[in-house]
Amino acid sequence: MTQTINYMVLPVAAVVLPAIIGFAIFFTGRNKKLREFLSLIAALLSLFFVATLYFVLMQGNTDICFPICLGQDFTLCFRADWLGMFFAGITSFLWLVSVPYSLKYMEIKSSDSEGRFFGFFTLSAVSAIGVTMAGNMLTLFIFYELLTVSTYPLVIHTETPAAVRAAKKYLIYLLIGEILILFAVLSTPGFGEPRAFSKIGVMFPGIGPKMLLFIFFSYIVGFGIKAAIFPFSNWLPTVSVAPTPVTGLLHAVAVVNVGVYGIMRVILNVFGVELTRSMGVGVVLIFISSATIIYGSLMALSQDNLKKRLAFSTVDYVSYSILGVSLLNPAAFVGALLLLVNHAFLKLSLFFCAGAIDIQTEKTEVSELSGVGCKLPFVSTCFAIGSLGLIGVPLTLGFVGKWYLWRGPLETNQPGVIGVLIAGAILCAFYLLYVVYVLFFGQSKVSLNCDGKLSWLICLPIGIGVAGGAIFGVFPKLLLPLINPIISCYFGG
Amino acid sequence: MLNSASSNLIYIASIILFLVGFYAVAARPNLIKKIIGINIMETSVFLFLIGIGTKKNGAVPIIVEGVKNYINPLPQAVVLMALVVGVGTTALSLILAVRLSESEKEERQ
Amino acid sequence: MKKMFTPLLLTLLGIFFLLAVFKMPPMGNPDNPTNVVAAPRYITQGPQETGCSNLVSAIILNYRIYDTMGEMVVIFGALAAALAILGREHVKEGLSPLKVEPSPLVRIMMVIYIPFFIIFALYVIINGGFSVGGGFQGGAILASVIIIYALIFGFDNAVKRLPAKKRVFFEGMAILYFTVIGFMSVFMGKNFLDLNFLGISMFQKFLTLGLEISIGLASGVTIASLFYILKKVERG
Amino acid sequence: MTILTTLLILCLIILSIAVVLNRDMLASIVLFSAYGLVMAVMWQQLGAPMLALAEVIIESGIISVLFVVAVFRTSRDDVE
Amino acid sequence: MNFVSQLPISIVIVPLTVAVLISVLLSSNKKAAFTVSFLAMLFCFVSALLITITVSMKGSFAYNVSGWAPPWGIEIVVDRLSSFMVLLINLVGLLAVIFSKDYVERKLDSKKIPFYYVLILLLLGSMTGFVLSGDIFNMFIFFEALSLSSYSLVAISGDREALRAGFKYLIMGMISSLFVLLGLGFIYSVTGTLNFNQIALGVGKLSDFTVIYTGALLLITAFAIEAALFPLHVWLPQAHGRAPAPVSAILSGLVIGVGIFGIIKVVYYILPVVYSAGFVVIFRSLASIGIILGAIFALFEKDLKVILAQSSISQIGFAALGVFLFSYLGLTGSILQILNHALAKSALFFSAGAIIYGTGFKRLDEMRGIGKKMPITMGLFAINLASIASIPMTCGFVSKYLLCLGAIKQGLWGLVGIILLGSFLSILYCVRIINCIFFEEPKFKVEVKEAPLGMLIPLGALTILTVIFGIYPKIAFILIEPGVKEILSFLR
Repeated sequence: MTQTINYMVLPVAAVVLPAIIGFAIFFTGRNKKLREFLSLIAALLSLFFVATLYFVLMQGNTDICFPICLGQDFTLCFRADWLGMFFAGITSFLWLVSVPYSLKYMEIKSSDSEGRFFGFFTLSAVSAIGVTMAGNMLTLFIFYELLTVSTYPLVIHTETPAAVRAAKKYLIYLLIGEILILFAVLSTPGFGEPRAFSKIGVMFPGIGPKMLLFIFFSYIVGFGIKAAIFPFSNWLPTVSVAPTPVTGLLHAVAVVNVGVYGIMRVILNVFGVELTRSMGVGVVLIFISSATIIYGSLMALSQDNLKKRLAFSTVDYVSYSILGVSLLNPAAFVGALLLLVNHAFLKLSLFFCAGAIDIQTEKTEVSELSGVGCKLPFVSTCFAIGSLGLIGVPLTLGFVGKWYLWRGPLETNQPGVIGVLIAGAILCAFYLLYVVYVLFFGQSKVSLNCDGKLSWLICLPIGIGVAGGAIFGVFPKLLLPLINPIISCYFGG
Repeated sequence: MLNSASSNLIYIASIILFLVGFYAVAARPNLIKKIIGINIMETSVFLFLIGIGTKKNGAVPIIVEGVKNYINPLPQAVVLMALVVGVGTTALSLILAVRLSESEKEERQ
Repeated sequence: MKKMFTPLLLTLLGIFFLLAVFKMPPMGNPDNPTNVVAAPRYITQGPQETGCSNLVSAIILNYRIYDTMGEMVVIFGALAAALAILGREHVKEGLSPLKVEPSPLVRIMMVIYIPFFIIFALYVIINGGFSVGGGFQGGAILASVIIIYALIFGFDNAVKRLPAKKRVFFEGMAILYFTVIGFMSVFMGKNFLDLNFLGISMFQKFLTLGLEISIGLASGVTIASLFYILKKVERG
Repeated sequence: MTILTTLLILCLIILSIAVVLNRDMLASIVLFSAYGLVMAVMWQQLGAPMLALAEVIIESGIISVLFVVAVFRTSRDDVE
Repeated sequence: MNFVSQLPISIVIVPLTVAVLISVLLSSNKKAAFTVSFLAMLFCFVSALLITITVSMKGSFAYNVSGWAPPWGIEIVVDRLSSFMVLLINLVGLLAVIFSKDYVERKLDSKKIPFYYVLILLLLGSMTGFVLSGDIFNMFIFFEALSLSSYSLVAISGDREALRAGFKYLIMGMISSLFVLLGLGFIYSVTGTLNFNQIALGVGKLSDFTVIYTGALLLITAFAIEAALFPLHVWLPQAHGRAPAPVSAILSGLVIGVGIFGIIKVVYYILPVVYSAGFVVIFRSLASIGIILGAIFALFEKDLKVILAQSSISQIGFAALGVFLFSYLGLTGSILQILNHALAKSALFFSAGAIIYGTGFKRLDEMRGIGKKMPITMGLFAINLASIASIPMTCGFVSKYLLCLGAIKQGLWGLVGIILLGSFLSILYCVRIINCIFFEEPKFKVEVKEAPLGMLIPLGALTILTVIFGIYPKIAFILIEPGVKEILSFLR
């Protein structure tokens, strides 16, 4: 009995304890050492809990659920299943990776209100994990909105007019999405009951097909705004004015992944694969995500600011995963998950590289970076490897993921999608390799005032990110045991 | 209709008075005139309440030997108390009006 | 806009009221609900239960005495608000001459009349329970006496006769009296303000008389103070 | 409905309109106290002598005096 | 039980009597005035707590003042809802009295201070009496006392704007109290009684509902003026913006909530056959317009306290909307909204008062970056703004959530849209304030320091309650639910 209690409480602890630490960070004030210590501890705690939960899941306890009843139709529920834990794992691991980087970065870019920054940084990471731990749509929504609210001060942190404008844009985009989601959640039957997530999705008694479509699309648009799908993707490049750790961890990993996660939950758990197929909305999703891929790549190609370019490539890359989900096909789904992992690791390290270059040379435009490669060899090399991984050359995770993703349209013979994939890959190669080319082979017009020495706190996260991408690329089997249960759960087989 | 109108003449009169007072409050500029309008409304409402309390050939509600049929005293009590309340509010509003107009005079100077 | 708005509003209100008025039970009809539901008990048992042959006083001073207390609170609140906004009237040293000196005739008549006025006021106060009259009317007469005195013999003179220090006690007295007998009845195990908490009708009559007097004095003096405050205002 | 009541009603309405429309505040206050007197008579007719007494003292006595004082301290004419 | 049964009357009488005592004995001693009024409010708060606990355990009870049963005497009804409101009133009142000490010391001239406390006590006591009374005319009397003291508290500072605001409020308020009187006349003329339960019985026997509709509409209009519902809100922004900060906290947190409470009583006890009533639609649409307009005005105001006042209009519109949904969820949501608004808005006005106390700043652009100078005050301020903006984990989210859910369950999609849009707009104006206070460089010259402890304690207490009710709303549900069920049982 005590055994069950123990692991039932785990999902709550994984959210609550780091959150408490995050609140504590606000009051550290001048005490820098304590702040760094607390930030690390929070990240370590959540990673520890997530690892423990994985261990518990491995043992075959499928149903780890902790409902907190607060009233009629108002039940918070924390739950750990394979899909959620997959995202939680990515987020918590990369959070831990990015903590030392952000500490160093903020130290270099000295600002007076670091307590605020790290407090909200921890809180937003925690709420991103909370979304993945949510056991019903209500809890999911609550943490989703908390994520938005707690990232707002991070975006606006530099307090420059550009930052204020960006933050307002960010907030308005995401709030509109949340209102749609709230509406959809409230009109979903049984959204607030303890075990609202089931394999086959919830029943919609007495809701006409039109209403059903409306609910579905308000879900999709609501989550899609966070995942930066095509018409609503402009906020993502704009918020790249934020400090690099924020752009790296939150807007390349946590926030967009949460968006994709929400879409997966809606399709797999709320509506269920069968109902989604029968509604025939997969085509629309495929169209939207393909449009996003093309749009994102073209915009990325036209950007000169490095971080903006990377942000648009995020827009491009995340919708590969949405495409993989919306094909409603197990192989493509595997591809989607693999590409998510790949993107998370590599995009994080790419952003960190951009930040390192910015620290060393105060250069943010691609055209100014010519010849940085010889000055900052390590960073530039990591950038090159990361770009190759994202493009998906063989022996990288990108290759494996795309290979799985290709099988989807081949099985369901949708040649248009194949075309989109080819085009996307080519464009991706262009806009990333151009940067690499400039880094290494562009002759340096301006003399760069920088020494090659970077603090290991900066280099280590970059290295880990790239190494992760590479390792998983060589041994994709390391990830399959985490993915197969999800497939067998939702696609049966 | 007409029959009830003739029997409810008091009510109609009080409604008319109420509207007249309301006009004074809404449309007259002078503060004191507004307060007078409120007083007219007040008395009209009292008239209405007393009219509710009346009773055909009922005696004044003061017990006298040998009289059985008295007017219902409750509305009169209500009106009496409301009258007292009205005095208080009227005095307060006059004081506010005086203070306000004096400060506006200061403003003009 | 406003010129158009007001008549429109008035007509709407008028129609709204008249519609209701035509539907109301005919006036003075003996079997109206007003005469059937609660009234008979007041009329039949009122005198025995309260000891007031004047039914209106019976209701004010016994059945709905809580309302009377609230009404006293309102009067007192008006005074407190006046004091907060304008402050007490202040008397200059040495009597300030009136703008218009009234003719000696008026002064002499007033000197003769005022005692009778006061006696009449006391009569109305004390007699409220049994005939036309009552605490509040008497108090109002008292207040008008004070106002007349102030108008004719000069404001400062009147204030000197009844200075603020003395008035303060009267102003609060009614509510304090209510509270005291109310909590007495509570301590006797009855409900709040149950005048008959001893079960002796004579004592109840006595308390009622005390109520009349306190209400009368309090309201009279309060109205007088309001008049003073309104007459003399210290700026700012 | 006696003739007297009807007359009183008419008188009341006319007086109130006069009070409202009169430009001179002092005059309208005097009219108002007259209105109070008529109202008192009306209530006496309806069988409420106590209220009539109170009305006479309050409306046409004290409140009118307060009004006069207030008018002398504010403005005497009522124009836009 | 006997002891507790005497508490409801004493909780009304004690503040009034203490007010009289202050003005009679202590009219020149402001320290003693503060102490006495603080003790009185402490007593009231403790006994309100006792009443609430007793009622939630033993169920509601009635108390006949002066021993006469209705319809002859006056009845004090202590049911779950009124005891809840009483607890709220006395809690916020106690905190406001504590807050006032430092504030009035600096902002009011010392001759007025004792009478300030007198008026505060009168206001709180008459509010309690209004909420507890089960008799329309008694309600009217306390309504008069309540509004009288609020006018004078608005105008007490004596500067021109405050006087104008107070006079406007006074005219509206006197008309509203006349409406109450007229309406109870109509109701009395067909039911023959003034007691709420008796009226509820009598209305059932009626054949023709015109008169009762008229009376109920008049009462609703009157209480709507007090609660500042949409077309009748014109007095509110100035009055709440110009009053002293603790007074605005009471007015904005409690008085308009009490107005909504009055509307609830009238609607559910007196109004017959609501479902056939077409004007429910009118009321709903008016409340929706109020929600939207208040939020939009709040977006464009300059003065911080006026912004808060405008947002009060919008927030109280939510509560009114919940009342006119006539469903369990709607009513619960609106009462939770009253609770949330009382807590959060009072705390917001407290912190605005703390800014005014420390720096004298009133306009928003004067106080750029003040969050860096007084972090504790402004941090609490931010939490309460989050509650107004209905961010999850605060009380505001729960109430709006329930309202939205109720609207969806009844299939009123338009109202759903209105509620969502309203909360969106409220987030916008809250973000505007937050940006201005936290994310801008301080420009002001004056040297600013943290608010004194006497101001931080009430602020902190309210904020803690907001967060507790937001994280664990079950407490509020336990208090409210049976009361809501009781009231819904009156619905015809």
